[in-house]
Amino acid sequence: MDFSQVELTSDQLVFEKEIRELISQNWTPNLAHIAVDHDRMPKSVRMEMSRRGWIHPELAVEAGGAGLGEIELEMITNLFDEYYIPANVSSSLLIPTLEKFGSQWLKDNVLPGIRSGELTTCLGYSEPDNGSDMAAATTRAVQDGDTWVINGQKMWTTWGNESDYVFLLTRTGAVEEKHRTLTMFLVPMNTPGVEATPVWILGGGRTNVTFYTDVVISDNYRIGPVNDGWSVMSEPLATEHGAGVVTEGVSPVNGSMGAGFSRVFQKLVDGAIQWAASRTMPDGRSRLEDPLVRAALAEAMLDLEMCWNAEGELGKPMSAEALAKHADKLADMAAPEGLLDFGVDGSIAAGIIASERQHAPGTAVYGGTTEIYRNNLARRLGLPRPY
Amino acid sequence: MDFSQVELTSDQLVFEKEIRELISQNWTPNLAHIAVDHDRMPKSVRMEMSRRGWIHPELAVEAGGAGLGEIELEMITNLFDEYYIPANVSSSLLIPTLEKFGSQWLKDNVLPGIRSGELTTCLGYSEPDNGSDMAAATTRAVQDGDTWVINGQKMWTTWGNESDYVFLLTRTGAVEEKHRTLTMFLVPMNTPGVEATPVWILGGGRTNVTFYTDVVISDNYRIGPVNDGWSVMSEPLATEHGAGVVTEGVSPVNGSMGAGFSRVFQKLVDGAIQWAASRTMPDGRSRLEDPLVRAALAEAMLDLEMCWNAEGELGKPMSAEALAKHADKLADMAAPEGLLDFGVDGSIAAGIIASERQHAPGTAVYGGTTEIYRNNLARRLGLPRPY
Amino acid sequence: MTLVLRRNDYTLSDEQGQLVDMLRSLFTEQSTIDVVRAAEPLGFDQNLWSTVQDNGLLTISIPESVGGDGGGLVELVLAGIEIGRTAAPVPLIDHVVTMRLLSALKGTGVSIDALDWKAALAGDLIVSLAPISTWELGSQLVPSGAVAKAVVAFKDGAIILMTRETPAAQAQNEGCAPVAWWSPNDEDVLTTTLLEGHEAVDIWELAHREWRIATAASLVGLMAISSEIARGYALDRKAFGVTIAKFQAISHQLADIHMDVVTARNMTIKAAWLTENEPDFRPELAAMAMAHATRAALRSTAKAVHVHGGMGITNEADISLFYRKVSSWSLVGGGIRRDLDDISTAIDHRAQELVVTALTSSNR
Amino acid sequence: MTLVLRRNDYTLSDEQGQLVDMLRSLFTEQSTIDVVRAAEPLGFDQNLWSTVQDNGLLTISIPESVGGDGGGLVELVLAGIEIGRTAAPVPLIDHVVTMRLLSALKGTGVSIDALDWKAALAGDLIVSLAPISTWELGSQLVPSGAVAKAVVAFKDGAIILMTRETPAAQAQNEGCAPVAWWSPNDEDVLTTTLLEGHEAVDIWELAHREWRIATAASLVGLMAISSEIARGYALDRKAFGVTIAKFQAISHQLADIHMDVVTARNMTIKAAWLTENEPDFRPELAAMAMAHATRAALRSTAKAVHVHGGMGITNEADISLFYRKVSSWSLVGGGIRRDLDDISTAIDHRAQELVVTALTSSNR
Repeated sequence: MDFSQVELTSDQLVFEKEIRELISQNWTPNLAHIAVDHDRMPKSVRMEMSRRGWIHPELAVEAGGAGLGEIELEMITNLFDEYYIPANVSSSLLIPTLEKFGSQWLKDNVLPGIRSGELTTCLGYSEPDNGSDMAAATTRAVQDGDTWVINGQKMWTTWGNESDYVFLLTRTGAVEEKHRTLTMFLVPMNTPGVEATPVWILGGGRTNVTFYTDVVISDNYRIGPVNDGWSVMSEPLATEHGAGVVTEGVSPVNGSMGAGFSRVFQKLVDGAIQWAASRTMPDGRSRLEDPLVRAALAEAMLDLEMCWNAEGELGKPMSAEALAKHADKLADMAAPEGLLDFGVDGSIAAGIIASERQHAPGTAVYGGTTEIYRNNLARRLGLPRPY
Repeated sequence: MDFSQVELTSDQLVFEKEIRELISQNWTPNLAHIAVDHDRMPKSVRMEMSRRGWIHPELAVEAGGAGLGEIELEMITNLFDEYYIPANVSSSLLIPTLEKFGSQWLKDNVLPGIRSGELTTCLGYSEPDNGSDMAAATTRAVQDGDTWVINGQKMWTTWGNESDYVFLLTRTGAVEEKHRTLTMFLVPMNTPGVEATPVWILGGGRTNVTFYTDVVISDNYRIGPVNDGWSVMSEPLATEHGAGVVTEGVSPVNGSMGAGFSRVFQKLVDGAIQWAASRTMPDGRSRLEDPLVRAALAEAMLDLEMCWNAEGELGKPMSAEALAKHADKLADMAAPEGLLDFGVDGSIAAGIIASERQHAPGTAVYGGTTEIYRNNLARRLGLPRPY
Repeated sequence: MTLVLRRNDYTLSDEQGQLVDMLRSLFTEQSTIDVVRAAEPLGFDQNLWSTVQDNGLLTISIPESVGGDGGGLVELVLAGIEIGRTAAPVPLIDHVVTMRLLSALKGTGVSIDALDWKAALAGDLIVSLAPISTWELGSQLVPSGAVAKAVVAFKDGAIILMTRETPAAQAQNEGCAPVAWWSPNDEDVLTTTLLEGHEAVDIWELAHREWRIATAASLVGLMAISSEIARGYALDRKAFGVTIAKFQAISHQLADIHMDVVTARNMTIKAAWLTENEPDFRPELAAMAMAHATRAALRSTAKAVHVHGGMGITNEADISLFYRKVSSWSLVGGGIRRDLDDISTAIDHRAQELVVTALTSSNR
Repeated sequence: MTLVLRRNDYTLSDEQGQLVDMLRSLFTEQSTIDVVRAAEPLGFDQNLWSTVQDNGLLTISIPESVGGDGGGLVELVLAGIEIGRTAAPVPLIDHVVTMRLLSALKGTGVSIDALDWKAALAGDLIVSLAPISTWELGSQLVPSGAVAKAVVAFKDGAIILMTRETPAAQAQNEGCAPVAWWSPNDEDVLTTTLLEGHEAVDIWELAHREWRIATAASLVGLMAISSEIARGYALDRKAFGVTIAKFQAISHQLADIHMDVVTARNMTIKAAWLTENEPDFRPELAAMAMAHATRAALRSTAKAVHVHGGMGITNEADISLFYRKVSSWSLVGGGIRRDLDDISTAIDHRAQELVVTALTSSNR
């Protein structure tokens, strides 16, 4: 048991200073943009980070990292949050998978770039007709000698318009065989026949539909055995869900998605506090002294602390639902200004509230709906699979 | 559309006065006992009511009623509520069923007493191993010439210790045939072999397990065809659920169960208001001026109004859940006194809150769990049967 | 102590049924989702407004004495529900409620010279109400304030009329409602005091209640259509080999939405009838109808979005449009917090009743 | 501006793990559901208390300087969870928290002559705390006040000690907790002022936080066992031909309960460690742990009852006993409303931080 403050070493303090400088020179924070989960780290920042081995600093220098540790990784996450920079997500998920299942060719030619952060990836799991039910995938890959021909369509290919590779779930047998005829590929996005069309979502974020039309790739891009895609995909999927997080160390215990949403939640609460601090009641006192405002803010802070204490997979549904609940409640607290967009006359920080109300519904579906998470949790509790 | 006050006729005013007198002479209200759904109307009151045809006043005088109308029936319900007298429930459900399915013998010998209220009934549907799933009933009835021999056990036979008859669901074929081998009987509770054992529940109410051991009854007591018990039972069950309530007239639209729970909810809110009115804040002002107390009470009143506006079957789950929610919230509002039993030093009206917290969980299961109600509602919305 | 019974009749008369049928087909045909989308970001469609004018919908709930057709608040509520069902980009509710208030003022002899009455009655000049009085902000956020040239507000005990040559600039919002900041201190604004004193308070409060009830009605319509859309999607969409409506995790959400729609509709209708016919009886019903419609619409449309899974959060999905509308339509009136404050007047009323009961019960 | 990182390590040390094992088997064996039932209505079992005494559990979290074993708040929290798991009818938490407070007073040189220290340390004389100061009621509702002969409270800026020859009479409650009204004005009560001034406030507030955290721990235990009971029932019980755990309407409730248990446990452990090791850091964590444990226990045990269907509301069912305990154990500390009031001090703290950030961010 240990909740003490980490005494940063002098090296770590230097590391912090360097990152702050690197960011300042390459990036202007946009305070209106608090829900950054559909943006990608700006390329200029990424390249500078990559050059120093800081995209995955915990990796050895030879492996594209900087031989640093868990603390530096957490420092980066926190600094990115402070400067409103989207974190680096999908690529990290894939490194262990590529190490375990990747072809030698992928290991030699692509993995190093992913480790260093020079190359970026996106995830191609869901399809328009198959959201959470990935075993129903229909995007087809047909072997043709040493190559594969891929045809199909993927939904929710976030960053699909600006990634080097897509981690693609394909069907290599009968659809009826469900998870037994799936095969994974790492498809270069610049292959002819790959196209990304924007899908705009509540809150203004962009994701994509990606189309794969007679896309021909070498067998080198296959990850894992043919028809064993389910095994290949399960580990990054579980990591994305936040499973297996250990409850010790400096990382938040509520999983990567949960922690991300909790950070947004913190900004929502901060925005609401700033609203209250800048408003007076009819009697002239600050809204910070209004008992009902205090109760609303205290409840939000309580739920925020609860979210930080949710373990692993629990972090995502709990923080998604807390975010939605308090976006509504705080919008009401700040009514009528709570409905105004950021930057509009009179909105002050309340724009964060309105924007978060738009962002919140998405958090309950990204990476699987909250219902899927509850199904999974029920399974982990030893309950039978629901009908 | 009409929400106007009913101008009571002079006859109705006399009727009200007579009932008040009748009650005053036969009954002392127990203010500590707000959730009366497991008690039966006291016999002295019932007999006096029955003598005047007021148990079912809407029936013709010849049929055991008083030839009065819907308004008089609603007056009785309200007056009973005012004096904390349990309403007359199960027997009313059975009259249409007996008229439709009862044997001539039952119609001649039992129905008149049920109509007038001289005879009382209880319901024998659920079994220890079959709660909401009534089609799984195993209490067996075996025909033996002109008689039937019944063996089995029923759960939740509320009033089973003080009723003249039990409306009994039995199995007359293979259990595997589910609802196709059920048969209904009206079994006299004084038949040898019928026994009621108390089951005490949260909040102090009594219900019963009833045991049926080699109970021999004449075929006269059968209601409806052999193996058609499902049809016989469905109408009173639907009525109990509050289905088919019309949204016009003087009756509340939220069904008999919903209205009953809403009346209890009103008493809970009244108790909380009385608590607030009798308490001062540290600065000496009344708790009625505490903004957080006001908000808690206003939310409760809002939900109460919502419950009164829930139609038919919706009334029960909505009022059950609102009751539970506000029993918790108001107990918190009145903490620490909110935890004290009625009549205890310092509890004042707060005893109502503590007692309601105990009563509330039951309301979510009586007559079927809230899950069953949601299943039923989903069916009515045209959604497929859940797995 | 004597029993008091009230009728609980929520049914529509034949005339009311016909009105609903007419409105349903008019808005379904004219206020299609494409029209609504095209009217964003302002949230106003002039063609649809002309249709509303041409069909005489602006005078349905205006007294005959001032040039209206003599209908009442109930009719306005029925219109409000239909407007909500299509998220129609027309300020009918704000306009008519304001005209009803001005008509009441006229009825007491107040002259409203600052306004071209005929143009307002016809809807050629749009008027709106500033439902809450948050003058501590300096300005007032006014629903339909970005399309209105006249706004009626309550300030320092008086009903005032603010007019401008052109509507104020819209304050951007997620629901693309034509809200705008108005201030009597603005140099473009001409302000007239219409009425002061107790009578002004009474007339204003009644208008505020009417605004809440009619706005609640529009939220009821939003919820109702969202419920239908979500139900349709759940029946169509398959996952794990079956229609998702078979999952209790989905079907129970749809059941919850339905419960919210029914109760919000009934509370709104009841509040409208009683405010119209017995304005002194339970004045808190207006705030209750609005508070419940607000919370129910917020959670129901969120559930309706969620039932759609990922599809629900795309801008292409109709359901996301209805979701966006809710907070703009509901919060501009000040939100549930202010409604609860008004509901809490009922606590004091009930506390007095309970004391009376306690005293009289010993004399039974 | 410099980054601040903190560790997030919720794991138990080997010694802590052994303590939990010992407590788990002790209470599971000695505080069976029959023992708990037999101890009602008072909610106290002398035999179990003797066992607690004999096993040295009362000195685990008491400083060595005053005769204890030198453990801290974290150990008390671990004990609290185990007590909650069996709803053990012993006032260990109230007693030990109070003894820790008195030990702290002794540490500052306050003499506590009005109390037989040796008897109190051994548990032969039970002491308790009056966690909130509701003197406007005249008396204070004291947890364990119906079994304690000495109660420490805070009144008019001072820490006071009230003693009686025999415990006060229990105030009946649904959870059968040994709560009682205590008043310094009672003629049976002898009152001593122990400490006044700022130091008294600080020591009192820390004790109050400790009481909340340890009581939250007992609620965590109640919830955890309720979760396990409900899960077991859902796996056993069949309806419509299958185990009810297959219905999402059931399994998702069990998932929700689990989420509440995990978060409540983690928040309590974190609050305990930080209150013990860095009492000035985020003082609101104690109130947060208590508020969350309270609401989570209220809703989780209610769900656990509900998962049982009708069986859950019978007095025979174990789950109904745990349900009853929750409100008595949680509300005697004043309820969530008071916790939120303390949590709201964090708002002011954060508001200041945000101003600082706003100022400094321009200098970045």
